[in-house]
Amino acid sequence: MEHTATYLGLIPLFPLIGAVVIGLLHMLTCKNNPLPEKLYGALACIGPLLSFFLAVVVFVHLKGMPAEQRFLVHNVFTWFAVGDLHIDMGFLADPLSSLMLLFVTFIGSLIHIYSIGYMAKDQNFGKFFSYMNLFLGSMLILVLGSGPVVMFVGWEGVGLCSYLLISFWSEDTNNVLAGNKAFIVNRIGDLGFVLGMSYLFWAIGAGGFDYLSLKANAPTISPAIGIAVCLLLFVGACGKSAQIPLYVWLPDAMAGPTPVSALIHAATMVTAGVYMVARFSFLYSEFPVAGSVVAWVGILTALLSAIFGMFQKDIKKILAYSTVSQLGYMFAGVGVAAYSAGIFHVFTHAFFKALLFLGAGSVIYALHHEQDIWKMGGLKEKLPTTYKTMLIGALALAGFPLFSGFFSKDEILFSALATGHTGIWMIGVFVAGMTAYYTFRMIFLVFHGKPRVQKTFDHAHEPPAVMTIPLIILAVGAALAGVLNLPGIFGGKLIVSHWLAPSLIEHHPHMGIGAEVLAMIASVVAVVIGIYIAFKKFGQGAEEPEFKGFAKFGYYKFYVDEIYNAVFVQPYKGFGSVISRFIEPNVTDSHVRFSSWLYRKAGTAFKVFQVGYVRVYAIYMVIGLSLMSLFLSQSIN
Amino acid sequence: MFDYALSFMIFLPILAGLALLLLPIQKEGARIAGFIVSVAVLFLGIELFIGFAGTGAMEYVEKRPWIESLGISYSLGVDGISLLVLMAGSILFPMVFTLFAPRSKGYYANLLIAQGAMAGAILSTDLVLFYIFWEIMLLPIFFMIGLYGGPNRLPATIKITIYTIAGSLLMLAALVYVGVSYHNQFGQWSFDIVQLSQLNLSGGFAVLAFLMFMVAFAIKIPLFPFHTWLPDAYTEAPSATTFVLSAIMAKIGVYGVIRFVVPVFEVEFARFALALSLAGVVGMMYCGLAAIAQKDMKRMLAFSSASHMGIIALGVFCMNVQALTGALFQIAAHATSTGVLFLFLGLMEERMQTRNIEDLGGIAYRAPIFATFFAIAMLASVGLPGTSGFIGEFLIILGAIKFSGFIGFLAGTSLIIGVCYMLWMFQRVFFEKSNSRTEEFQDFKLSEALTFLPVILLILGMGIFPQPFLKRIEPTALLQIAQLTNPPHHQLADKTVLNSDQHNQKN
Amino acid sequence: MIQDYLILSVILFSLGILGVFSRRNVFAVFMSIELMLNAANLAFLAFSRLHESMDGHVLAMMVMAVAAAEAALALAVVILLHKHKGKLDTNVFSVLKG
Amino acid sequence: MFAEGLFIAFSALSVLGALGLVLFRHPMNGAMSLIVTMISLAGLYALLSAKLIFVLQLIVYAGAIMSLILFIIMFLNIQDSDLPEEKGRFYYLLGGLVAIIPIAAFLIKLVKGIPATETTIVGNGFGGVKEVGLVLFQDWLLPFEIVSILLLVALVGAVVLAGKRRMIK
Repeated sequence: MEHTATYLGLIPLFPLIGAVVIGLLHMLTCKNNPLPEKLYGALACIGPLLSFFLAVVVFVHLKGMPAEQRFLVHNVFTWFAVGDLHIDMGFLADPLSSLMLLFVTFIGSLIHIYSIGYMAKDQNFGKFFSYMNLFLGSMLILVLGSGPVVMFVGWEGVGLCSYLLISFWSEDTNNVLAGNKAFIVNRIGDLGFVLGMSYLFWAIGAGGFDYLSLKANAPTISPAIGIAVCLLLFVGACGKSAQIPLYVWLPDAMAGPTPVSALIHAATMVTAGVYMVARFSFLYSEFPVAGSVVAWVGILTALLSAIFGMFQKDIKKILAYSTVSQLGYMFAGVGVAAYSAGIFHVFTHAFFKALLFLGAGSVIYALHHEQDIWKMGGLKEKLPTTYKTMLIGALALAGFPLFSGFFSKDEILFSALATGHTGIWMIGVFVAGMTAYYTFRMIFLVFHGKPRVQKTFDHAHEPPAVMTIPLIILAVGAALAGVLNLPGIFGGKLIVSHWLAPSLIEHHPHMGIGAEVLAMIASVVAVVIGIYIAFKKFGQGAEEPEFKGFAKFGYYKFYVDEIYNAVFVQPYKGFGSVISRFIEPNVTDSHVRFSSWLYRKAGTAFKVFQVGYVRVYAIYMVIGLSLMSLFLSQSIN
Repeated sequence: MFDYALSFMIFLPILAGLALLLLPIQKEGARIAGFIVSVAVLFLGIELFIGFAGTGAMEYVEKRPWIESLGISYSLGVDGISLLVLMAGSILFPMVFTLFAPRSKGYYANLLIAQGAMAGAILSTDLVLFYIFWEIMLLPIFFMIGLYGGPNRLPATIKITIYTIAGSLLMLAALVYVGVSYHNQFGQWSFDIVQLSQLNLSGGFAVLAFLMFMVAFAIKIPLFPFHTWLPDAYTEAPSATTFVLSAIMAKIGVYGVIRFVVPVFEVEFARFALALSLAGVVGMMYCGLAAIAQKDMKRMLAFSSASHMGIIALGVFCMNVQALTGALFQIAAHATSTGVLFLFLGLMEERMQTRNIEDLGGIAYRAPIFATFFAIAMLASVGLPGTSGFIGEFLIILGAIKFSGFIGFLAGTSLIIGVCYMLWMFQRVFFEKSNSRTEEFQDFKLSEALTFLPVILLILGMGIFPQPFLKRIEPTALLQIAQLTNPPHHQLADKTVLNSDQHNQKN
Repeated sequence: MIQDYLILSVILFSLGILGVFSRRNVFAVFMSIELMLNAANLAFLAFSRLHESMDGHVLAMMVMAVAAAEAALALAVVILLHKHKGKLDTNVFSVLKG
Repeated sequence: MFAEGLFIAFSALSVLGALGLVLFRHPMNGAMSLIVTMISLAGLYALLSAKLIFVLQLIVYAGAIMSLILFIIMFLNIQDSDLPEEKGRFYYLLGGLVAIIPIAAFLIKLVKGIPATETTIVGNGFGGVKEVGLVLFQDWLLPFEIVSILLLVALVGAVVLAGKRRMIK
């Protein structure tokens, strides 16, 4: 088994090879004789499945090791080394990354399979799978990277794939604009990441710039630098994981194909920020101030996007805002130093949100790309499997007791309460109620009541098995994943938390069992109230209301996009055109213009002497001679 | 024969270019001849790269006296500073001959002469020799833009020529000052850079001379605010010439700063480093912002190129080994990414007779191979990890943070600024709906694809395995930085004066 | 006294220059040039006499030869000018005007 | 005394002729006064013992070149209306004078520095045809040949220029 470490390099390599092979095949053949979709589908699934298999092998291997030494490092080659900076292309498997590895490859594989059905008959079928494989490879690099720089490779790689896949149907300008927005906003976050990495390097990076060395050197960092690094890295996380103020790209990212939304913009990529904060737990736990900032930003994001989510009518937008909201929970979790709770929520969220997206995808597929929930209704008879699985997903998302979301969310809220962040806890409970409300609003409007548009309803049909089987598998996960981290009061052993413990630096706060139960009851009550209100309003079938007042404000997302557009985008463009139209020719170029003007003016001035009569030129000559003579006469006597 | 490899790299293209001018050859023949010569140079370059030991000192040295009374010698050498610049030139040059419809033989002759002169400027270790090649370099550029350029080529030609000549004349004056100072301090003439680096210059004249050198190089780089010739010249030049300008000639400006200014003016350089690095980042941001407002794709790429040069220059001014190595690496990376984008653009222009961004669209569907190659070069240019662009940019930002947090932050904004205009352009040109013009866009011919394939592989290779390149640069960069942080001592100078006194008495 | 000859030469030469300056008539200008040549000749001969060497004489002969050549060409030009413009005014020819 | 008297007379005449050349409006008058200058210069040459040049001055200059000029002037049949107005020529004259005087003063100052030498006639055939001829063909052969080429070129040039008239028509 000593070769297990060398598998680490192979895990991201398989999907990357898949991406290159599929990409080349597609690139060379798409114009003249496109290859059959089955070939692409098979090729595309090989890489993720192999990676999943290796991930299991690595996981099993780690499990066989003593808890304190559970890490495998494989440095494939020296990536670059300049001066003190030494970056290995190295991969690290420890409990944290192996957990991420497992579910990323698992869900990734499922979504690849699902996509074969969803993307059928698309003319760029091959391109889609090339990008998907590339994404998975990058995500795995992100997860496995042994240091921040290698992580950054994956970090940017997934951003690129996100861009490519959002603008996948690129003939529609809106899709491309959404892609641009995603990439640019991500890049703003990346700026924070790069700056954070740089400061971190100059502070403690000379002794090795990988997590293990950094962890060892972390206590020597000065508080000012440490907090700065934490906050800068969090800016990066905000960009990638769609937190205030950089969340705006994620709802727009729904322009991509639905499997993309499920895989990238719900289950895996967007949680990278949470993962990164957990990876740097050795740093964040040193500086609780930075952690509090993270937690507050997280919970406020959760609140804000829950408000937006209540008023949306596009099924994918609702899910997108719920994703942002859940990401906010995760940050609240890691912010209050409950890293394992945050990561556990990442884990459960991956299941139920992927499930919900894929279910939404099935609905959309069945209704021929209709996404407006006010044009659906009564679909539970037409799409029974989709309905059942989505209902499980919705219950998990809402945090209904005993479903996976309940345990993970509750763990976070309880940690917040226990560490004294009462405000965060209160908002969190409130948002839990809102989550339940908007989730079930969606479920009721889509599946219950009467069909609102008869024509699309009649054509609706359950999608093929290649799409429903992943739904069922995910539904099982969404329902039961919570069991893995069953807290003590349910007789569980917090398996995930214990598994993650060696990778993370956290202390489990303890309060009396009574407080724990009370806190749990509070959130359950909130959830039940939320579902009840949703049922009251929409359970019996409702007509599309006119948005007024706050609802309208919420539907238009507080006009944040418009404000950003007015405050950042337009001034940026305006500044650009001012520079190129005005400043460049008139100010920057002024020294050149001035000297050429001077030459021209001097020329015009001296033109007076060029009368054109030769004898006048002779006079000039004689005047010169005469001046010379005057001068020379002085020197002779 | 290998002892004279450097001379071959310089004079083979120059002589071939002159021969082309004299011989009665058709344009197709000239093109093939040029290709053969540049491939020969490429092989020499690869041999050189493999044989390069990376000790930090000059290698493949050739030295023979030339104008002995003034201590000017014909001396050539390669070290970590010049290696990648040279390689970028020799690897990318053959492409220029294979792409595009054939033009007149004078064009190819000029390209060859430009190649030789650039190699000469890169390889010279004597200041006067460098100056001579530096000036020769401009000549073919003048002809190529002036004779074969776009509709507004004449103002552009005049601007670039006068601008750069003004800079070079300043440099000439400063060069004389340096030579005379050396003579005053050591009692003998020399323009060899190794000997000049022992100079102790101080006082107002030293600052003046330093600024004159810097202006000359700043114009060539071009550093803000001396970049205004660039958009015009890049836009009007034929695409292959723009490529040569952007990929190689601009780099020689940066190279000149590292090779000749830093060793001679250590004190002044350190004193002005902050201001200069500010010029670098401001130029980066300024040109990046200007790029987004361009309608002409070539002009946009021109601004983008200027923007990147700002970052590269910043790497030189940060005075630490990461930034300097990053800048030297980025020189090659930028040549393979942004430089090559000009070639892509040239092909597009040849196919569609327009480079107006608004007239284009939907090319990704018509020409998947073209779009993929273009996208890879573009991503390298915005510094995506895994491509060559990332390593250099990351090292420069890292070094800039050490130098000054504020400058580092501004440098970091290049991550955002670059992406904004590039994506904007990519959206309008490659995505969206195709129109009647782009409907018939031809994908790469086999020959074109094969021409670009090595570069694309190089972009990825340099991004994934940069260490073979960095390993060769780093020792020299370390030496350079060490010299900057501890300037040479006076004792050394006294000793040399003694020696030269004896020398004088003998005469 | 030799000086007197030389002074005379200077005076004649100055008058020739004045003629070139002040006249617009092509013939007058041309003849003023002839005058200047003669003044030069006078100086040659005076110096020749001073040094009692005959090189000056030879030079004077050559000046005459040049003057003859000049006369031939200049007069041809004058005729051409007259044919083209119908005038003898040097101000008519001012293509060099800036 | 006699020689001095001659010198004064000739120099006065030559200066007067030169003045006439500068001042007369009609070129014919100018040419006539130039001839006076030429002839009196020939006399001065004789006083300087330059026998050959004296003769050449009379034959070539006063004779050949001047008659050529006169011939052309008459050939063109110049009327008063053909002549330029030359209104401002006295201002030019004055300005020129101001410009010239420093030069002349400087030259005269130089000339004064030359050792005073009497201009008595030198014997031994100084300036005779044979002596000048020997100097010409021994020491000055190459310049002489070059001058001959110059004359040839001038000849050809004159022919070409004169021939142009037909080409224009």
